[in-house]
Amino acid sequence: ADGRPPRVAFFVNGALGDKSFFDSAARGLRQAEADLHLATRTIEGGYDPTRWESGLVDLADSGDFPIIVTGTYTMGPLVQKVAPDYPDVTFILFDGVVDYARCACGNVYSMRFRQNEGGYLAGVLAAGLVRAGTIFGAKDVVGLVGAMPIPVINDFAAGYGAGAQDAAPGIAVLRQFANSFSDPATGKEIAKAQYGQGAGVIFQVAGATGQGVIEAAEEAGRYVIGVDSDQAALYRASSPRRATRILTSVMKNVDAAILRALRLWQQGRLPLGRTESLGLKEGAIGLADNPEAALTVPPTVRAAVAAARQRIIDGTLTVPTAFAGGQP
Amino acid sequence: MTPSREGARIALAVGAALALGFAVMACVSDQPWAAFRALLTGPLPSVDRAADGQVVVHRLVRFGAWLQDATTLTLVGLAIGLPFRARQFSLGADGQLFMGALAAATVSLGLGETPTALPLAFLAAAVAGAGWGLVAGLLKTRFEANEIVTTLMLNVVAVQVYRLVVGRVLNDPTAGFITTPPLPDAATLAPLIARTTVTAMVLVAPVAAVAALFLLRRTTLGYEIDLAGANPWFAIRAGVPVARATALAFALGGVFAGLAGFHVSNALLKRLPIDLTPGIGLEGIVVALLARGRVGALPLAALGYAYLRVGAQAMERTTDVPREVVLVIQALIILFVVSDRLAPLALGLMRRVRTSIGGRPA
Amino acid sequence: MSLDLVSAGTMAAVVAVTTLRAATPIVFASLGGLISELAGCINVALEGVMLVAAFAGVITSAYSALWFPDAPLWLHPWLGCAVGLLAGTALAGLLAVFHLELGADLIVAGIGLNILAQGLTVLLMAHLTGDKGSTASLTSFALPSLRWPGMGGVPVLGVLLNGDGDAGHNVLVYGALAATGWVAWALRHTVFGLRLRAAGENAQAALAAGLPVKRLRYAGLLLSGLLASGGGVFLGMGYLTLFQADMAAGRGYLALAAVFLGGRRPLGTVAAALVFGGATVMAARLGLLAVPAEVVFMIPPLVTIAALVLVKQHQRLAARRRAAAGRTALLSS
Amino acid sequence: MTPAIAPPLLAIALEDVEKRYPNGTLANSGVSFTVAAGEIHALVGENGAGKSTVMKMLYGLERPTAGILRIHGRPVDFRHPGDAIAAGIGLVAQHLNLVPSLTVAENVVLGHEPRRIGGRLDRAAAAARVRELVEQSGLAVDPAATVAGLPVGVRQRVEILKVLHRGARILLLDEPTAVLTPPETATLFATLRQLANAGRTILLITHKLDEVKALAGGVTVLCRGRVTGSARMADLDQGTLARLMVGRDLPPPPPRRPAGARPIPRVVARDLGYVDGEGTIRLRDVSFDVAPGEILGIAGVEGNGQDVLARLLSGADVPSAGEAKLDGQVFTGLSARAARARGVAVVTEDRLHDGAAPSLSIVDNLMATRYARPPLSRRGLIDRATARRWAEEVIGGFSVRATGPDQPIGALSGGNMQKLILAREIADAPTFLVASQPTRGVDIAAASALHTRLAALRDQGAAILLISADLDELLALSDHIAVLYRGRIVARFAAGAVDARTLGLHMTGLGPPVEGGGHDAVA
Ligand SMILES: Nc1ncnc2c1ncn2[C@@H]1O[C@H](COP(=O)(O)OP(=O)(O)OP(=O)(O)O)[C@@H](O)[C@H]1O
Ligand SMILES: Nc1ncnc2c1ncn2[C@@H]1O[C@H](COP(=O)(O)OP(=O)(O)OP(=O)(O)O)[C@@H](O)[C@H]1O
Ligand SMILES: [Mg+2]
Ligand SMILES: [Mg+2]
Repeated sequence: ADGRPPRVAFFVNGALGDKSFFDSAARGLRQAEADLHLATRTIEGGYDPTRWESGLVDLADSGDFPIIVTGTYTMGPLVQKVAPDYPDVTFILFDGVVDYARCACGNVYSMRFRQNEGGYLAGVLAAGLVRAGTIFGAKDVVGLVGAMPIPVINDFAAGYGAGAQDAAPGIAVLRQFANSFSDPATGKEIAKAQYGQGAGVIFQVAGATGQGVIEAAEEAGRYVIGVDSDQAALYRASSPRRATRILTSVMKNVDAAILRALRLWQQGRLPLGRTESLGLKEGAIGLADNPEAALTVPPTVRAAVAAARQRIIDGTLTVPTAFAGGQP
Repeated sequence: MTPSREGARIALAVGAALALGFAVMACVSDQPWAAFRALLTGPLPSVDRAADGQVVVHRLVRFGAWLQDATTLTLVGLAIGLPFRARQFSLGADGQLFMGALAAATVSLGLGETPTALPLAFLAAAVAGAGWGLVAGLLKTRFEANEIVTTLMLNVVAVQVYRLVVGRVLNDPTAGFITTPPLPDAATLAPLIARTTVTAMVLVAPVAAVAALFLLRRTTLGYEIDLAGANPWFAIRAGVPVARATALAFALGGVFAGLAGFHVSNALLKRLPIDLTPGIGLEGIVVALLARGRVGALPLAALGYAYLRVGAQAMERTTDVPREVVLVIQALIILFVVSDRLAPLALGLMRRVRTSIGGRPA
Repeated sequence: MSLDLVSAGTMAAVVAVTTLRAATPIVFASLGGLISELAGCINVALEGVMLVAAFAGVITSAYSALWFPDAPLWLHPWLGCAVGLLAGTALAGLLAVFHLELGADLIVAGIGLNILAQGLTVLLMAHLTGDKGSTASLTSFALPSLRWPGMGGVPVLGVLLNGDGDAGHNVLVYGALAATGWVAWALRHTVFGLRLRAAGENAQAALAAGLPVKRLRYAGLLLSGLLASGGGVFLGMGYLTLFQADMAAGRGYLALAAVFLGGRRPLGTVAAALVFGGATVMAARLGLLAVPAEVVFMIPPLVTIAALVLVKQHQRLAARRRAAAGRTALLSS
Repeated sequence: MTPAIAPPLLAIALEDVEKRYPNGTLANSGVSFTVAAGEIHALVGENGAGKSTVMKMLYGLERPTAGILRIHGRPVDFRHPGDAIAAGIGLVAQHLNLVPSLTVAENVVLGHEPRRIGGRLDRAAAAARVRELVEQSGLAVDPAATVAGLPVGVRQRVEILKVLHRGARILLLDEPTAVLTPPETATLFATLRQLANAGRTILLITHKLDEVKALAGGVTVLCRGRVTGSARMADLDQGTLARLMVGRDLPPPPPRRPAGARPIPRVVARDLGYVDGEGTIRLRDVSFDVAPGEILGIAGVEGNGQDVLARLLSGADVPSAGEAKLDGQVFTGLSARAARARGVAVVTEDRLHDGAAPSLSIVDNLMATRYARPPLSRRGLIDRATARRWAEEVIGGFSVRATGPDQPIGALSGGNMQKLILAREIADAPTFLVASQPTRGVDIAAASALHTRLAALRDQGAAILLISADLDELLALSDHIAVLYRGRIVARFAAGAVDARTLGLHMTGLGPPVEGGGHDAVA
């Protein structure tokens, strides 16, 4: 009203720099700043969970931010607790939900992602490529390196396993967790072990840990599928050789989703008080295009991926999920 | 050193650290003054007068965060400080805290909505922390295993046990992240101040410090711990049960770390996520050493240190100063405050400069 | 049968070389920790030293390529290595100044410097690359690997000499072996080693013997920084080819534990470091089985504790046996 | 005024030297004295008089806060022992300064090591050098032995070899004989005389007047940081010297218990033996009786089992063979706590190591053996007020020079600390007191006070085992004396039936076989 742009706070329950999830969200906010003329501020809450609640309350209580963006399932209960106290503040919760039945959360909009659909496509691609027999030294094995066995990552994995089995029945799917989002050395060690067991392609769902997986792929001369943002783009300039080893990345377009939500909010059309589920159909999940690796993938495999994508969008294929009660 | 001189020394050190921190801020920030103000006044609530003349208190939450932080720090500081009296350098507060939190949550979830849940969870946390501390104590007294190593290693074990139990036994599959179900209301503490996380635990911390002080000054066990720390060979010849006192010092320290775990689980988070408060034990060491091993000074050191931590967070939230600068300033304060000779050196230098200026023949 | 033997041998060789690789940073840091510990200064800042060294090494190698595009390619990693070593050593020097000149408690100062390193590296990284996570957007270099030619087909030896990927071992892996030998030799056989140990064990006596105790402690801490920096540089320019926030991931503290587990002796320390390295490898490999990762991660600390207990128990039994023999002699005479 | 330039013949000259420690203690004030080149000069004075401080300044361990130090006429400002060593000064400090894990040879050459190319230590040359020094000085040591395992007497020799290795022209010796036995002392003195004759200057601190008499050419007396007298020995008699040091006449030594019918022994030890963790037999077949009101003296060269005996009799170690009874009840093998409960008390030989907690207050140190019982504590709660009151009483009653009961005991001089330790040990009126080296390093006035206390305890009916390297003390106080050699009792004497020379022979294993080395014959 006073002519200054509305201020948006983005509360990170951790730190930026994960190369995937939070960084992608931060990108979305920067985009919003440019496109929607909002003033945004990103606050890193650090890794101590006892400080998140007070951090969130502090933002809401300050009165400076009419809108607060935050993410992950971990923050769901906190938003649920804080939001009713601050009805004038709008909360956008991504990749997490509040229980609308149990709280007066009319000021909360939450969105969840059907990452299992992306995982499925990754599985089809990986298994198809391995079965095509063009990867030197690979056996009938694909791998997955996860950061931690949390539901979101298990969801990727569930889709990945199903996709691999559907594309290449009987293929072995290795799955292992590094127990950390930020230990690339361990990621590399695990990936080396999986490549050593003949994995042709590894899907890494491990945040910064995954960078070790990508290095291992380069060293082993095998392939890797990135996650959350286009990770080939990250290396395209700095180490092109590495970029060619990244077949694609399963995009979880948190940035686009947040941008969309903020735009809707500006237009007064944000569906507050409910959860939206976003997947392939909504364009929130997808595969990144990596021209360097495109030559590696035979047309038949590409066709299979495209077909699977279409069936999911059409609703003729339901991908298994790791979330209890199924993905909405 | 007398308390007032010690106070002056600390003030000087903190001042120097802040000055250096300001220089760092000026390099990375467009609004160094605002940042500096946020750092210094951050933990205090802001009092405004609304249009209708009513007084509105904003940001009480920061004040709460300060007290909450000081509570945890006092408790982990005690966990380090007690074994320290027996000249044992325990780094084990982390592990004991995890065990305490785990025990408190397990008991709370097991008992459910019963009135006994709260006291029993409190007790369980204390016992679990003490037990985990006692392990390190017995390893030291029975096997002479270096306590720095064993406590570090026991921390790793405790964290993994914690993750195993939270992830595979207590896990709430409907949560969407790895966590226990919410603890029953009967087992948790309600905030004393609305919209903050300040609970009755804020009173427990000073009581704990007084109890520790009483234990050390007034009980035979405390005397034994002091003597075992000051000169174990002498203590043994004098007939003091040194091994028992040393092991108990670890266990008693563990009680406080366990209570810090209770604070985290049943007062702050009210459920336990798989990743918990990393490295708080190290902060406990810092607080214990800032207090120079004096238990009575511990709550003060904790309050001071927590003030700066919360001020730093406030600075980060309200200005463009990034999180890492906060870490840098925190590190500078630690370094400067423990540098005993810094103040005398600086004063001596100043004096020399002054005499060299004033002493020159006119 | 013989094929089984070969594959079992290859398997063992793979485990051996991965262990060595995973242990290399810990070996470097623990040797550093040992030297300063023997000089009477426990170095808690190993973690921060590794971090700073890794950061400075990676950044320098990347910027070297930008600033000196015409320089030969092999130069950049070595320049990075040199600056990394220098930076890590400088951090250890800072610890020395705070402790020896300003009277700061070593352990707290060490913790403080670890926090400082954590903050500064990310701050500078964000400043230089606009990225707080890692330097993946920079072209940084790895130090070269040494590959023995003509070993390609040789079954077990090939893996042992040239690694599981047949690319050879990184020079710093050899560097760790050399450092082990040097430290063990220097501590035992040189005048410097003698003086360092004397200053650490009884500073009063060393001082009275006219030794410059303070200078020796400086030397111990700086050397410890140099060695730990070797580990840090390997993390960023050998093990991985990037810098990642907090990439030391507790290895500095493990190294400190290795010093004590190894009985404050060089070979024991390195053996303990290898155990820690082996444990992370084992965790990575066992993770493929049904064992929960948490259980696997409990193995190294439990092994450490068990080792401490068993060593003591062994000493005690030996003493008891000797005493019993002496008692027989006493009673029979 | 002192002349601006000292005559070149003076090896050491102090001119109006003042030393104030950072905590405010004025340890030396206006100290001036000189030592001629080639002289053996004694520095004497009561505990805390500032003697060691003089040595520390001359060796660069402390810097004077005012005044001038001259070495061979030239003013010096040592910042570091390295400077003093370079100026040809060597110090054998009061508390031995060796690195335990190193060998004798390594300790001796430390700081001035023979090298081989590449900075390598030349161990062979170091050992050869030590052998050479041993030959020159007659101080026997094994260059390859690790210092940790050596008895104190041998360590003292290593310290002296260290100084000789540097070729020091000026030797500073701070109470070097406190831990030596008469034969060792004799050897040392011979060496010192030989060194002085060869032109080296020796400054020696001692509390033993006969040593001053035997060795020194000149003497300087310090009292509370000031020089109260400086003289040629030739001009002094022992009484004058003692008065100078103490400021008053000493009381006569306490009278011995009148010989009479011997009561039933209070302490009966039979066949005590001990084997350590290395399997070495440290003590064997030790038997003795001590009657109430009797002092049994134990003589022996350091390292012949006295320390083990004291530990066995005070519950610190369990005997490998034999047992000892107190009033008919076995008390060996019990814990230290249990032994104390039976009425055993102990003054340990190294007061800083296991006789006190130097960093704690006087009260806390006094409480250590009685804190667990009324009146000092009830039901686990300590009564601090009572403890303080008691400590004040003790400080007054034993004339301890201290600022108050809260002063850290480590800040007291050795004699005062020792008074407090004895006060603590006799507070519960023990029936058996094991006193090891109760007056080691203590000045004569304090030693005399301690002797009076021991005699008083004896007269109350306690049995006392007195272990001492000071033969005069043993001869003055003991009713019987047994000599320990290589872990056995090799000789026993009644008081008055033996002199120091004979004891010394037995202590070094050279004595003629003595009748009645058996069990019951204690006299
Ligand atoms: N480092 C120190 N700091 C403060 N005061 C000290 C220090 N060393 C000695 N003093 C004090 O200085 C005085 C002189 O001490 P010094 O050691 O010179 O005495 P001394 O004559 O050697 O006594 P002793 O016969 O007991 O060895 C004493 O009062 C002592 O408490
Ligand atoms: N830093 C110090 N502060 C205060 N007093 C000290 C300090 N260092 C030494 N002293 C005291 O100075 C006095 C003289 O010290 P010194 O080292 O000569 O030994 P001592 O124990 O007094 O010797 P002795 O065996 O002759 O009785 C002692 O009382 C000692 O405790
Ligand atoms: Mg002295
Ligand atoms: Mg003395």
